[in-house]
Amino acid sequence: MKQETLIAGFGGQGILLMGRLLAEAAMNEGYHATWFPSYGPEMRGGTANCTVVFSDEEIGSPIAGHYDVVIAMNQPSLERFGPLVRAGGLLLINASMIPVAVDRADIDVLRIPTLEIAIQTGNERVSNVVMLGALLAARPAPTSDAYESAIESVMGEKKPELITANITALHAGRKAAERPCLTTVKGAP
Amino acid sequence: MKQETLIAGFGGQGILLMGRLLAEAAMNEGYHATWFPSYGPEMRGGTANCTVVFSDEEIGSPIAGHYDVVIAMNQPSLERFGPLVRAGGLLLINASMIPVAVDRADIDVLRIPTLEIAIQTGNERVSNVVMLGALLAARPAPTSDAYESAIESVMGEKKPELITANITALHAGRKAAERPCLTTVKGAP
Amino acid sequence: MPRPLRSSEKRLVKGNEALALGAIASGVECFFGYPITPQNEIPEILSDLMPKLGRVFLQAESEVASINMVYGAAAAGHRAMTSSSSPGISLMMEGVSYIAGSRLPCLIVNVMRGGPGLGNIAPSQSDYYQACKGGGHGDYHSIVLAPWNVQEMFEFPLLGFDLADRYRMPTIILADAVLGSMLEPAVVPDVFSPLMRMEKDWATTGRGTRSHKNIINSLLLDPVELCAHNELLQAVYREARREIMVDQRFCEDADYLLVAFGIAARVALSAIRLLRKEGIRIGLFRPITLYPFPTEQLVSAATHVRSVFDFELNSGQMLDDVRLAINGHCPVEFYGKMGGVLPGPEELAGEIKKRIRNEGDIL
Amino acid sequence: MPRPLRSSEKRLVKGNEALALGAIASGVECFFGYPITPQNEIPEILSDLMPKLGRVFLQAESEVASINMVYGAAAAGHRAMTSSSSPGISLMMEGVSYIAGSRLPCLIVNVMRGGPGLGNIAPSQSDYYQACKGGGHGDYHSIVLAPWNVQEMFEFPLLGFDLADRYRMPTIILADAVLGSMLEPAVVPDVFSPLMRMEKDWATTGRGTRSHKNIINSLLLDPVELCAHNELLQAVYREARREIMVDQRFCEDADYLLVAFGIAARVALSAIRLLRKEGIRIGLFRPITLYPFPTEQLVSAATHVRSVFDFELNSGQMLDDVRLAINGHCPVEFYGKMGGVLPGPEELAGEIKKRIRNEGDIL
Amino acid sequence: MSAVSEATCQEDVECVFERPDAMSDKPLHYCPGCTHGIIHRLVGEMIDEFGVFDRTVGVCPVGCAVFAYEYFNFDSIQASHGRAPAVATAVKRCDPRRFVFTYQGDGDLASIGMAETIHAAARGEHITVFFVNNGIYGMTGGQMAPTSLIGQTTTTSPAGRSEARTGAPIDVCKLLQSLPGVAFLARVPITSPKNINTARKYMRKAMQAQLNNEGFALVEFLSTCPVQWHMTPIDSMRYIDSTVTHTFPPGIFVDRVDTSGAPSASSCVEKEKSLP
Amino acid sequence: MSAVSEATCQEDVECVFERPDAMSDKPLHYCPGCTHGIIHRLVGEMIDEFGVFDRTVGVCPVGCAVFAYEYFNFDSIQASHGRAPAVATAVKRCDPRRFVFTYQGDGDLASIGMAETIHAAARGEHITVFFVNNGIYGMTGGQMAPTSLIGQTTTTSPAGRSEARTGAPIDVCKLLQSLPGVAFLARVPITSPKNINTARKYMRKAMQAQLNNEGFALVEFLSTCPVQWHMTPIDSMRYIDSTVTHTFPPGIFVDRVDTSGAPSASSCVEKEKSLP
Amino acid sequence: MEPVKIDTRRCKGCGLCVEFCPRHCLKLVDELNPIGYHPAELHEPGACTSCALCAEVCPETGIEVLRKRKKKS
Amino acid sequence: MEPVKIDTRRCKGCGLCVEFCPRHCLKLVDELNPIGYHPAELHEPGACTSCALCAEVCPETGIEVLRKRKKKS
Ligand SMILES: Cc1ncc(C[n+]2csc(CCOP(=O)(O)OP(=O)(O)O)c2C)c(N)n1
Ligand SMILES: Cc1ncc(C[n+]2csc(CCOP(=O)(O)OP(=O)(O)O)c2C)c(N)n1
Ligand code: SF4
Ligand code: SF4
Ligand code: SF4
Ligand code: SF4
Ligand code: SF4
Ligand code: SF4
Ligand SMILES: [Mg+2]
Ligand SMILES: [Mg+2]
Repeated sequence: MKQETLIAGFGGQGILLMGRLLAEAAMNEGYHATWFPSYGPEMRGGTANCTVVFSDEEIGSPIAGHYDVVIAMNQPSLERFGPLVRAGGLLLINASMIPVAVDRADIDVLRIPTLEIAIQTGNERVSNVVMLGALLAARPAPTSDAYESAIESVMGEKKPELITANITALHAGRKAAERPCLTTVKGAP
Repeated sequence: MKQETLIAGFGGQGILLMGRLLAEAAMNEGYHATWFPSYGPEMRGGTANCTVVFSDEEIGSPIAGHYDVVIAMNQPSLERFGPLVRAGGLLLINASMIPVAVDRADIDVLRIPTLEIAIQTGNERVSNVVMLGALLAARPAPTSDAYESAIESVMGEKKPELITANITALHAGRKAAERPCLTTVKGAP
Repeated sequence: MPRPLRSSEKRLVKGNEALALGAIASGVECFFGYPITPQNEIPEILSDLMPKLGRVFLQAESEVASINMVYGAAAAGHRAMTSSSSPGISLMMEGVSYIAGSRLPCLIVNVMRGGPGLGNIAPSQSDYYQACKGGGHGDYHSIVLAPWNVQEMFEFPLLGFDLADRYRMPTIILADAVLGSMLEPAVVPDVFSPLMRMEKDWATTGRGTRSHKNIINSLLLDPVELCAHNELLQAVYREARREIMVDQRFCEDADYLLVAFGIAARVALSAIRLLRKEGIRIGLFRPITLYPFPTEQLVSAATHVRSVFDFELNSGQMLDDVRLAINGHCPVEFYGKMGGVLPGPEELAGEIKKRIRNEGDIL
Repeated sequence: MPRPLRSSEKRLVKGNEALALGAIASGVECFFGYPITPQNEIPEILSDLMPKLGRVFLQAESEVASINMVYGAAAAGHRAMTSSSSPGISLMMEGVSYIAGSRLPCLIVNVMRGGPGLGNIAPSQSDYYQACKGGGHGDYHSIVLAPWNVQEMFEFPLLGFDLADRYRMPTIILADAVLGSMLEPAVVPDVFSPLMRMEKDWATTGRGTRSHKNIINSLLLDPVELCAHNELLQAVYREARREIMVDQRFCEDADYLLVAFGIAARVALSAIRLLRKEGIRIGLFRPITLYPFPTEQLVSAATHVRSVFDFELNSGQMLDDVRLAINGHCPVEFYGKMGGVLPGPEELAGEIKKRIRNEGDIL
Repeated sequence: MSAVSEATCQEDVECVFERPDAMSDKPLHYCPGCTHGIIHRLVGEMIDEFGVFDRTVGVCPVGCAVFAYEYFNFDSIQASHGRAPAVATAVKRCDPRRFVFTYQGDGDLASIGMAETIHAAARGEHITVFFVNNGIYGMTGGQMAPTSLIGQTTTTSPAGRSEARTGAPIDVCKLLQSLPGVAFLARVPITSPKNINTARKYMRKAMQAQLNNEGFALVEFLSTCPVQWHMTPIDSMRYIDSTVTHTFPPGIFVDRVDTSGAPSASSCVEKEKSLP
Repeated sequence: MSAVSEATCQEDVECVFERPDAMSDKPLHYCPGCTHGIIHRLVGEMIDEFGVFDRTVGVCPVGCAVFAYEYFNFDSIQASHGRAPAVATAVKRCDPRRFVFTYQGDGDLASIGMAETIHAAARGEHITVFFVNNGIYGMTGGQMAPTSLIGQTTTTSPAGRSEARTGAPIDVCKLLQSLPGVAFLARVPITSPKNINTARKYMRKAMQAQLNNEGFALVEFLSTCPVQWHMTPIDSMRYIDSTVTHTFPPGIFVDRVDTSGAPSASSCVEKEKSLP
Repeated sequence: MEPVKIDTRRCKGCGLCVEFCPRHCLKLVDELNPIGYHPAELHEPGACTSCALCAEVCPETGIEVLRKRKKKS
Repeated sequence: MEPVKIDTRRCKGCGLCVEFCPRHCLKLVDELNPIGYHPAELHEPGACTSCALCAEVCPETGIEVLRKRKKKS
């Protein structure tokens, strides 16, 4: 079992945190895990992405040329990384920011209106964790528990009050992804 | 024909100039020639020495481990470089500064009271050229003419009035060396 | 005391953080450095922890000042370190040469980035020559350690200081932008034991009741003395060969050897797994000490292989040392990317297969 | 105009003086440097002549400033140079990496002295690694020229600038304390021809009527771009191999080859004369371009020899390149002295005879 | 923006504000509200106003403004960290007809580049320095600068800058003031349209100093770094006015510029202190 | 000299002047009449007088004084060119009980080491700097220093130093004066027994500043370089008094030293200007 | 004529123009622009005097200001 | 008792002591010392007041000055 995931978007969208939570959750579940970020020159804005690898074997490369999962939080990221999803892989699209469709028959594509869902949960800044919920729905590991304790330990370090909001967002995202009709509500071409 | 000469003494004794004149004289006579200086950290005083090589062949090394001629202008130089004269070579000793004797039977040793001779010529600062005169007497090349034109071109660059004084000194040194009785006038142990 | 850490239990740690905590655990007494990406977490963490532990943290005005502060602190007998990335390290070359010439132990961390010039902040290994061959003037060397995971980022400061002290020479930890920025589970200590200062009888601590004065100095005007001093240095470097460390995987039955260090060795390990799945018997030879280089170890690992592949994130710098070791015994092939591009395992595996095929040497 | 020089007639010239006059003859437009022994005559002479010729001389506040001034002047399209000695050159490593990364031509003179650290002011060749392998960060190279007499000290600035301009990379002249300080007859020019400024369409001269702006820069944040840029650099370095220069003497019938550069090659030549007198057929292989290194030339010169000797005034730095070229084809022996000791020809000849005898290989 | 301008600025309508010709259309990479962008535009305006576009060579620093060359249309050189004054010195000396300026941050100019700054000033190099003091290392993520205020929390002074440990903030204008090679030296906060206009006046002098061959000229801008200060852009400006200016009083420190005809700015620091 | 002293300084005879204990017997390598030697002796006297011998670490420069460690009996470090303040900073910070001083020439301190000097002063490092300004690069053979006088002929200013080309000489005391981290700052010519005694007073303050943890202290000595100035030792001293002091006025520039009890030197530069 | 042209693709929603407009004619919109910010908009064109203070403080040089010509020049 | 002891092996004949002796008791001798200089000598011991100004200015720390003790301390 090995999964190579790439998460990409604007700086400020909480991209790196998503990766961190995924890696932490994988570790909580006993996997070897690595997280590696990269960003543009801007301190705010600009692009940001990170690669998360988890595996039951010692991890060699923390980066990859192709991915089992790509999460595109904005359009440039979709354009750049969408083609790099392996056949049989998963592409998660942030429908709130990306109007265009993707036609690859060899992979699963889920469009999640993360912003709208986040607003529904009462906190527009948790779109990123909404998206993680979708990943949770679409892939067997890590488990919900592993994500929750990841959220607890990562958020707990800084602002404990955020834990509930994020766990709510996680499950809202999961539910949305389980009802795929919902996932194309907006902006489908 | 190749001659490797080392000239050594205090800084301030005109050591480097002696070497320069010898190299220039050798060049004037059509030899390949090199001159290489080395000195201690002091700007004034301290030790100074230089190696002059001339040869009718293109010169390889501008330095040597042993020498055909060593000119010792003070005692530390004699101690350090005296033993490096090749068998059959020549050791010129500045008797004005060096009281001790040398007993090497395999080389020629000449003791020249350079200061006294220089004073006799009326200029106590030309001891170095007096010593060159002794070298001129003891070795066939370069010739007297070559030395004289070396003195002219080197001194001429800076102070033309020194030319006469130095040519006088050269010949005073040459004469002294031709009368070896004179060369041990002072400080022989 | 710094925030307590969960003991002997793995947690996700960033490479730079692990290095900073490893430095503290190694008993570093003082840190002098100047900000530069991608190693900023190191000074940032130390700026917090060092004063709390009663140790010295100082952000220097430049890398030139940093390395000269390290020189001063090391001269006075302290475990002293600095950390920077490629352009900043280049500014330290005169200082490193002085440190090596004066036989001072210290730790220098280079979290390498793409060069030359300002380049970029992506992972690179293009300072191998500088670190291993002597980027400064003169015949000197540093011990060069190449970690490949976050756990080693934590452990190598202690190892590095111990070696530096044993041989009285600088140690360089050569990491890169990936190792510095990546998170990985690692065991980091619970508590930091109090400082144990080593007695260094040569150090300029202030004379105290010592019977003689100590001088730290690399000036030896007399060539014969400086030559003797250099011979001593060379003897020390020969001595230090006993500290050579290598990591070898899948080498027993290998027909091919893949040589790589640091982060490149991890890509190599993944590529090897891919290749082995296709039945290609290839092993990994990972030098951990880049200087002294594991020449004899490589010779024996390569005795029975058909060819050796060298993979680096540069134009082929360690390649010199690999080829010098192999010395014509078998073909040595190189693959590398420069400027911060980190090829994936598939790419590397594909390249190796192609070369094997080209050689008509496919099994 | 500077003082008139006797034309095409040999006169006794000091190496540093020859280099300074050669720089002027090469059309150098500006000199930036900081005093250091044993190269002080170079800035001293240029401080006198450059202003008289309407060119720029500036004593910089440091070597760091010097190399960055060279960077600026070269960026703006001028023939720019600096000169220093080992410790000063170490301080320039970041700047040299920037210059190479930005593809700027310039001339850097290193009159090497004993190291490491402050060392001494005696002749040495221990900055070979730094010059040839890249003392700064990143995958870059400079053209490295090694003169061996005063005449070449005069001629190599022009050669160096021409090569630098042709390949848009820095040229380093690697001399040493002997070459800098010795006097030797050499031909130096009568008059200095007026400056001929080259048009450099990439230079930041000020935009004038050009249709596009020029940028001088080594920053390429995107790894793919920086990688492509590095590949361009490597391609240029391969191109530059066509400029390789070697001096071979007594090689036709040689049973042994003695490899040496710069001043060491002169000692080698004298030693060869001694050895030949004793019937030992040994030839001299003197790389003039140290980078690019004459690998193919050495391979063919060594095809029929029994063994190769390498003689350097260091711990064996060019030795790597010699061994990489020979690649196990025949034994490679090394003799060297560090710290400013310059062995005489007898010593070197004796050492070679001893090694030949040890090999049981005496003729 | 010229396309827009051509279409709209015609007939009965005139443009009262548009991007200077010296600036390119490339969007800036700075964080929202960062005043680097305003200072860039002022530089562009100056180049236009003095008509030196074709002979200008800009020297960019290492710092957030490292990409400044992207935003201008004239020739530029990207200098190594702190060495822009050395680079500019050479560019100017090799051809004094050029107009040469550096654009440098406080880490660049006052920390690693201190020697190059002082020496260029001491030699009276005919260059113009635009010095963007935001009291922090912006680009590398908010470390302490020599100009960070006492008590300021940064990533390398997490407990607030301590005067006992790191000394007082370095006042570059005060430091350079004693050097006879300096022709013009002034400080201005970029915190309001009024101050931006003052900046313009100082910059004109600093340009003129070079064109008159009068010596080294430097304008220090108190600039915001909303991201590393953890403040909104507007609060950042207020913070400069309310706090930063106590440590770094604005005004003219040296003025030896001959602006014959044009009214010369006051050469007294005290008078200028009343800026908002 | 202690052997002599023991033999002679006894009974009815007393030694009124002998070599300080902190100094070794090694003959100095300086040129005849070079005042480096006098300043060395003053340093030795201070170390004796303050009783800090066993905790002193001296930091030597690159310059004629590179061998200073040979002439003292306490521990010393030979720093790379210009970096002595950085070296001293680390030695002091790692153990504040030490007494740490640097001894630096003008090329070392004011040219290549400018950044390290300013930053050590700005941080208020608790170190003492003995700054030997002889207006030239002595060791390397008489090149121009940043402190060379206008018109001074040196090997790299063969036509005399030109202000237009190289700026005015750098006045280090004036430059550092504005930094709050500086506790003591003074300049004194080494040109007569009287001035040597003034030097002693300043040095005491500069020692005390460190022992009181008051900050950075620097004494600048106007020192002769007879050889590179091409003057006799005595003419060199006269030249300082008659000429050098016009460019570099002696006196105290900063004095924040608490010498409770001891009479404190005047803190006014003007008053001190009347030195010979 | 719109007196103020805001380049909404460059605008980073910093709010400086909004703050410094003496006539309070500007505001940030709710929608995100393609680079992820809430750009500024002239919501009271009538009140605008073309004083250009908004443009003066815009760090993106993202505002162009027009004005009716008073007399033919 | 010679009030002034000059270490003639260290003396470099710079003449500073000669110049600054208020009683003109010192001079440089004609002979060279082993390091090649004409060293200073106390030629008027009687005039010497043990004021130590000569020692104060000697760059070689080559002068030691003695004085008759006034009273037992
Ligand atoms: C030699 C070197 N050291 C350090 C760095 C890393 N670095 C990049 S920008 C910077 C500081 C930027 O601060 P400042 O000059 O104040 O500019 P700002 O970003 O605040 O505008 C540093 C230290 C570098 N690129 N090169
Ligand atoms: C990095 C470096 N640059 C240059 C030198 C050469 N150098 C040795 S001493 C010196 C200058 C000495 O002048 P100063 O500091 O004024 O001391 P002085 O000899 O006049 O007492 C220089 C440039 C060096 N050793 N190292
Ligand atoms: S980090 Fe600060 S200085 Fe840099 S662009 Fe962002 S706000 Fe501006
Ligand atoms: S060169 Fe000058 S400073 Fe150096 S020892 Fe000689 S006189 Fe003194
Ligand atoms: S031009 Fe003036 S009034 Fe109009 S929007 Fe801008 S700031 Fe407001
Ligand atoms: S000032 Fe410029 S960037 Fe900021 S909100 Fe207004 S238009 Fe947008
Ligand atoms: S002690 Fe005074 S009087 Fe005696 S020799 Fe010395 S200076 Fe002259
Ligand atoms: S001052 Fe000292 S060195 Fe000079 S002459 Fe007198 S005793 Fe000799
Ligand atoms: Mg800043
Ligand atoms: Mg000096």
